[in-house]
Amino acid sequence: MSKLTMVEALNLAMDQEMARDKNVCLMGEDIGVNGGVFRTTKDLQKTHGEERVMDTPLAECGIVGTAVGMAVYGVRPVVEIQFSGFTMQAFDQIEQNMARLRNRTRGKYTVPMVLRTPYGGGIRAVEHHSESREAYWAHTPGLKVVVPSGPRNARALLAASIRDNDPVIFYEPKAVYRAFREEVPEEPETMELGKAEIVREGKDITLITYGAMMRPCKEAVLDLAEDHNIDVELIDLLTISPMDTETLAESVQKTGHCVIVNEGQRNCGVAAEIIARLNEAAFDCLEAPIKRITGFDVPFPYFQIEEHFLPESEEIVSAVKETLDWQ
Amino acid sequence: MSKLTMVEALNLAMDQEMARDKNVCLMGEDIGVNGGVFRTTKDLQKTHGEERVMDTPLAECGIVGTAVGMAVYGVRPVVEIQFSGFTMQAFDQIEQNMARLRNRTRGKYTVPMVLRTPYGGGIRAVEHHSESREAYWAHTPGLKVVVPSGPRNARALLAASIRDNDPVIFYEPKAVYRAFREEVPEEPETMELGKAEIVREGKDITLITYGAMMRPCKEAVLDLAEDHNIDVELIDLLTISPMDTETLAESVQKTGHCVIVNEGQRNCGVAAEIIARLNEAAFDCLEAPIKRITGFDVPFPYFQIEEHFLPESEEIVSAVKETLDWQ
Amino acid sequence: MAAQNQNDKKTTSSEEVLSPNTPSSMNLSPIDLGQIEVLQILNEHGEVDKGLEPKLTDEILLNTYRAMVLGRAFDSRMMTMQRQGRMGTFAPNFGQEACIIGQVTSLTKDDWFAPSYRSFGAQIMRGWPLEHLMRLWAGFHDGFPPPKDVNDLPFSIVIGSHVLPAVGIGMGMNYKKKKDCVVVNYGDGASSQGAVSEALNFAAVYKAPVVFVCENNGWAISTPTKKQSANQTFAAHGIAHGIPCIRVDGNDILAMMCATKEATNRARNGEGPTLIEAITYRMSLHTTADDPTVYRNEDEVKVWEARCPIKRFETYLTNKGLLDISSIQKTHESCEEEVIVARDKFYGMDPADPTEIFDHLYESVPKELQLQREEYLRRLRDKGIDQ
Amino acid sequence: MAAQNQNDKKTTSSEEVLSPNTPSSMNLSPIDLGQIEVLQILNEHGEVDKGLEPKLTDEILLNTYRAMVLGRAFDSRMMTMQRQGRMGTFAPNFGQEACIIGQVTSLTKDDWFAPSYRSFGAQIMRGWPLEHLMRLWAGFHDGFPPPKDVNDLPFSIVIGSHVLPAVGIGMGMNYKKKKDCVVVNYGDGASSQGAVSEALNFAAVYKAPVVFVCENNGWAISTPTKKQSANQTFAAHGIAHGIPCIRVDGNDILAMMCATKEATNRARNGEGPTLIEAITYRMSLHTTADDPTVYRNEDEVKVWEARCPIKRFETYLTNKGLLDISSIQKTHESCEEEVIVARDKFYGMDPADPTEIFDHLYESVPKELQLQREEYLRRLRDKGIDQ
Ligand SMILES: Cc1ncc(C[n+]2csc(CCOP(=O)(O)OP(=O)(O)O)c2C)c(N)n1
Ligand SMILES: Cc1ncc(C[n+]2csc(CCOP(=O)(O)OP(=O)(O)O)c2C)c(N)n1
Ligand SMILES: [Mg+2]
Ligand SMILES: [Mg+2]
Repeated sequence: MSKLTMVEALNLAMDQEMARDKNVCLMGEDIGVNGGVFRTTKDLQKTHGEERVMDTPLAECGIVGTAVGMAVYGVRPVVEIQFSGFTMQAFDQIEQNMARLRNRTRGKYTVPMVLRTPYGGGIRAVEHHSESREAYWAHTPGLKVVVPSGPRNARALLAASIRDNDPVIFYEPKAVYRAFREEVPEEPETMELGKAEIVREGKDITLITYGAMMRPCKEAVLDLAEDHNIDVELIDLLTISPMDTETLAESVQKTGHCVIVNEGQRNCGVAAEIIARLNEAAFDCLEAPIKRITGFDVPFPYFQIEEHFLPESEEIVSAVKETLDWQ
Repeated sequence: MSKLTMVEALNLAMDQEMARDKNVCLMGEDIGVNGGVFRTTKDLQKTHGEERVMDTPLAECGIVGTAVGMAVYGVRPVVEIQFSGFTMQAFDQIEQNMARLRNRTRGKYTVPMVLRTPYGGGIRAVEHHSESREAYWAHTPGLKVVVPSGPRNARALLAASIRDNDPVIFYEPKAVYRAFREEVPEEPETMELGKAEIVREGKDITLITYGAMMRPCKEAVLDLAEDHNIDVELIDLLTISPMDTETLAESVQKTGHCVIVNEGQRNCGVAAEIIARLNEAAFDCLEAPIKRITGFDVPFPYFQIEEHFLPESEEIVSAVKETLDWQ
Repeated sequence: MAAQNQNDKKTTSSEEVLSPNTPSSMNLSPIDLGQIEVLQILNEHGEVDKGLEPKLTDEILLNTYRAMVLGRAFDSRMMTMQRQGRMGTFAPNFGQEACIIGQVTSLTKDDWFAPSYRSFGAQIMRGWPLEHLMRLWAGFHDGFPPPKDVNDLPFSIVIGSHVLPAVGIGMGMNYKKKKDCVVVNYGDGASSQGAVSEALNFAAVYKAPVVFVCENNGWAISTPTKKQSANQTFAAHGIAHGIPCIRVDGNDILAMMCATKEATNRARNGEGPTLIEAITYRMSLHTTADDPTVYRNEDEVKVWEARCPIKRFETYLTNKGLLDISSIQKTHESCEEEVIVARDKFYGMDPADPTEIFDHLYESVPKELQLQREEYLRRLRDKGIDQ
Repeated sequence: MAAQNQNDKKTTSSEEVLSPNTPSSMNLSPIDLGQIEVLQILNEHGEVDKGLEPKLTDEILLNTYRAMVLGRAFDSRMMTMQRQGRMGTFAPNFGQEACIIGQVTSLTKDDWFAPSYRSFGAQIMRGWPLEHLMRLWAGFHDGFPPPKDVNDLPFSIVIGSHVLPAVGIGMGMNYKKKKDCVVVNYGDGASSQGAVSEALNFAAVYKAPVVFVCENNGWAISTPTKKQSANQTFAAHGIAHGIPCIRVDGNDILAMMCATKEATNRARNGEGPTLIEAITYRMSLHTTADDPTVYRNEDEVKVWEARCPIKRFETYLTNKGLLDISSIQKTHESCEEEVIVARDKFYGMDPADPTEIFDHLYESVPKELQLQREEYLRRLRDKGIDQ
């Protein structure tokens, strides 16, 4: 066991998966000698060679499209897109081939690839560098969408995604990259995709979130317990799609109240989908409207004011209290 | 007044707007001599000349990206993307420039353009030709998303979209293109964007839909009235984003019940967003879970079996009855 | 007669000095781009250029001939079936038989073929049963995946979208140290897609064993090549990315076979990609949903009738003593018959299974989707469809 | 010394016959692609090629010189401010001053400039106040829109994403029958983006008055040009689309000015786009978030130090009698001072207004968004931020 940052944990996962399976390879801009702009692939080219850690030309569509072909041929590419905002450049290949080629060939070909990309705000980056558009991918049939929240689950989920035979969008909360360290076991570890995790059991209200928003939510939960005597059940979604509705529904059936926090834009976002599912699965237990605290339906603002765009714990505390007080 | 199909009505709108404003121009693949693959721009090149009705190279990203530049320069391009599935090719330009350039320049530059594209299934087309991905655009801040349901509102909404100073995604239900005729006044007519229309008032339940799904919904409403004595309030959304929450909420506050029908995929789709809003705006009036009948979270199937993928009136009837019977 | 590499000529002398990241000095001499050659072996009259004539066995020549005739027979039959309302929208290949067949004759089973939608002639050669292709065009899910031992991508309907995956397959061959190669085709229209440009670049950078066949058939639906590009030749796209390129008379089966053969050889030898621009002509409709009389002059079609790839090859084979009037007629008849047999088989096949739409998206159906599947099955049951 | 049009030479003879949609005969002669020339007027030692030397007024020469020095002064100051934690991530332009300044000297106020993020030198010339650019890099919303009379696109951070809109602006000029033009720049890395290829194609097809400046500075972050492309020159991208192209010594201000001047003339005359590949070098970091010692050899940087565009120009102007040691020093000092004044102005400017994020997305804030805006303002109030 050693204490790793999320960046180091992701690096460990890739290193070990490459050692385990010689078909696993990495592709992306500046991931080789430079180790990626966030150093997530640091030293992996040194260890595994240039043929397995491929610096690519500056073309996201090209990266994803060729990775699809490699995957069809039996290689298992793990692609890095430098910032999630640039996945737009590859949208066609993601939607038309990566997500669909298995279906188009009724399973004759599979696309076992992972598209890793840092998402979200909070690091004072320039425009187009703070996007959270996981809802695009959740709305795209054929993809799995995974969002870790800490070093340990990041490592285990990435390893699982690499081993998965379906295409995975792996959305890394860059605000968490170096935010804290966690014990990460040295032996390879995986976590089942498609399972939400109850991070803290509670009886009063269900708080659902994922990725970088886990931190303000955890703060809020502590605050609510200590200062307001409110017992929150905190759920980390981990896989956005396919969604673990069961775990969410059971929780809300128990608590009767729910708040959802995510930083992506609101309209047709992930929070809307959760509400729709709970409306179906827990309608008769709901004692108050489900509240969503999300990014607003404007582009992520420039960094002087980005902090105000991102949900913070105070607001989560208020939302929880309001939901419980609702009548 | 003459009885026009939706294709003819759209043609009329473009013809008249081009006559009204010499800055309005058309761009797209095969829209000139050929009049578009659906003949929507038939004869417009003859009338308005090659410089104003521009056949483009086969590159959707190029079409949208150059249209953005033209719009910034004061031209008002109405772009046709041959099928909505091919908007994926232009996703980056739509998300990064068309939707955002106004915001990026704090209004110094505007992007008064319309992206017209036929969407949806039901015409036995080949793969990638039946997509309904309006949720992508609703999730993208800076766009307006408009979906007409019949010849008359198609004409009025397209004219309004062309005059609007913001970028509009104009999603045309191709299954309706030639499905029926409607009286369309000869004089230019517009309709305010951002307003839903109560197509039929009713007291028992609210049925919300748009585009091609209006037809099975109308059938269902008739059926429900005649055979089941159920009085449905039918709402045509018309503008998907920004959404007219008020009209929807008022209706559901009145009826206490709601069913939503759309053919796009379910996960993070438009129906989810409507449910989330009604959960907030009409929670205490809701007497049953809101039901959504949508496309499934799989790619639109090949045409031998496409009819089964699309919601039909029988199912809408059942959903309405189930919702009213819920306890 | 070679697919000519513009770069090979001068890389030695100028690459180091011109690349600014090895900036020992700044070379001021102009870069000579060389020429793009045009290959024709069999001219419009079926006369062969003896100097270029390939040595092919009679068997290969006759098989290739039959494949072209079969392609055309399939084409006509599909048009008929479509007009009878028994087939979906269909994209004919009439007049492009040399181009489509010639590009796959040098492929083995281990090689890959990544076709656009107008490629049934080649798909037949690659081992797709005719009735399987009929299922495809008739909108059955089981028509899309290639047959068991056939390494083809499903044909691409989104213009240019298959070219990057095709290059990826070539990169996979390099990764796995295989000596195989990929042929990918796309149209003059598709050349305008940025993704195709990216594909050329990736192939060149990674020396992927890929043969790009740009089928320049004059039109992209109603858009003539002149409106598609200001250039004289789509082969010049190769020049942009340092890929050797050649123009080929796409109605000359011998030229198509030779050019592709040489390009696949280069690929297998680790010399990387080649771009072949095949100049041909779409004699018929774009698809059965199209009406070319709206946008093009029939005179143009007449000019190209005289360049028919099949007649030209028949003349050549007749001159060689391999064909005569009666064997030509027999070939046409037997192909026609083969297509009819396939058609009848197709008509006798099972109806589509509507339940399958959830089954192939993921390795196993996720629980979430299982629920939707049940909902869907209920819908079918309510409609009286039992599985 | 001309931006050379490969096509002009032969369109007359071959275009009709080679375009398959006017297929009167099939031309078999090879296409000669010609040469891509390299333009240098001032060599590394500041020696001028008399035959090519442009006739520029002393005023223009000295203004241009000062702009280069000012750019460098701004550059250094921004680096310092960033290191002090008073500036956001910043992309220096150190060593590329001739390239960035030379590409805009022939533009008028009515022309447009569409820059990438490494273009502050040109933005200053175009009329952006220094403190405005500081606001931009410091993450203020008001830093992004160009000043009132300046026809620039906001700089592009998504690689290559501004090139298509730039071409659209040129198409708009044609539409409105204006005789103006657009200069758009992008990097060697950006050349790999399919959207850039599409932009070249659209510009060529519509004869848009656009000058493309491909700034080949050897690197795209850690990726050397060799890994970016298998080609010898990015100018060849022009060849693919029938666009005249030329390579220019991008550290030679006279060459940059002349090449751009000629290209803008062509554009204004309705002759369409030109592609200029400017060969230069990124002497400094990619951005302040980058550490080039990880991936490149410092020797290479040294080689390029000797090619400094500013020193070279100083030598030339000194030889011409327009500068001497003291006026050189004075220029540097006055530029430094100008930057300091701007810095202080910047430091004194208002803090960011957090409320504005809803105000500029649509012409008027839709009712829906108004509700979100209220929610957001409540959030701000709860945090004790009053507006
Ligand atoms: C991305 C995309 N855009 C548009 C279309 C519609 N479309 C189908 S075929 C075609 C023309 C293709 O022309 P070309 O590439 O020359 O191939 P050809 O049909 O001539 O064989 C178009 C525009 C499409 N299928 N995909
Ligand atoms: C679409 C996109 N992909 C990746 C990036 C990240 N990125 C920023 S600059 C850069 C390199 C650009 O290189 P080049 O075009 O040569 O310009 P230079 O920085 O050398 O001026 C990369 C990869 C981006 N901003 N946009
Ligand atoms: Mg074509
Ligand atoms: Mg560069």
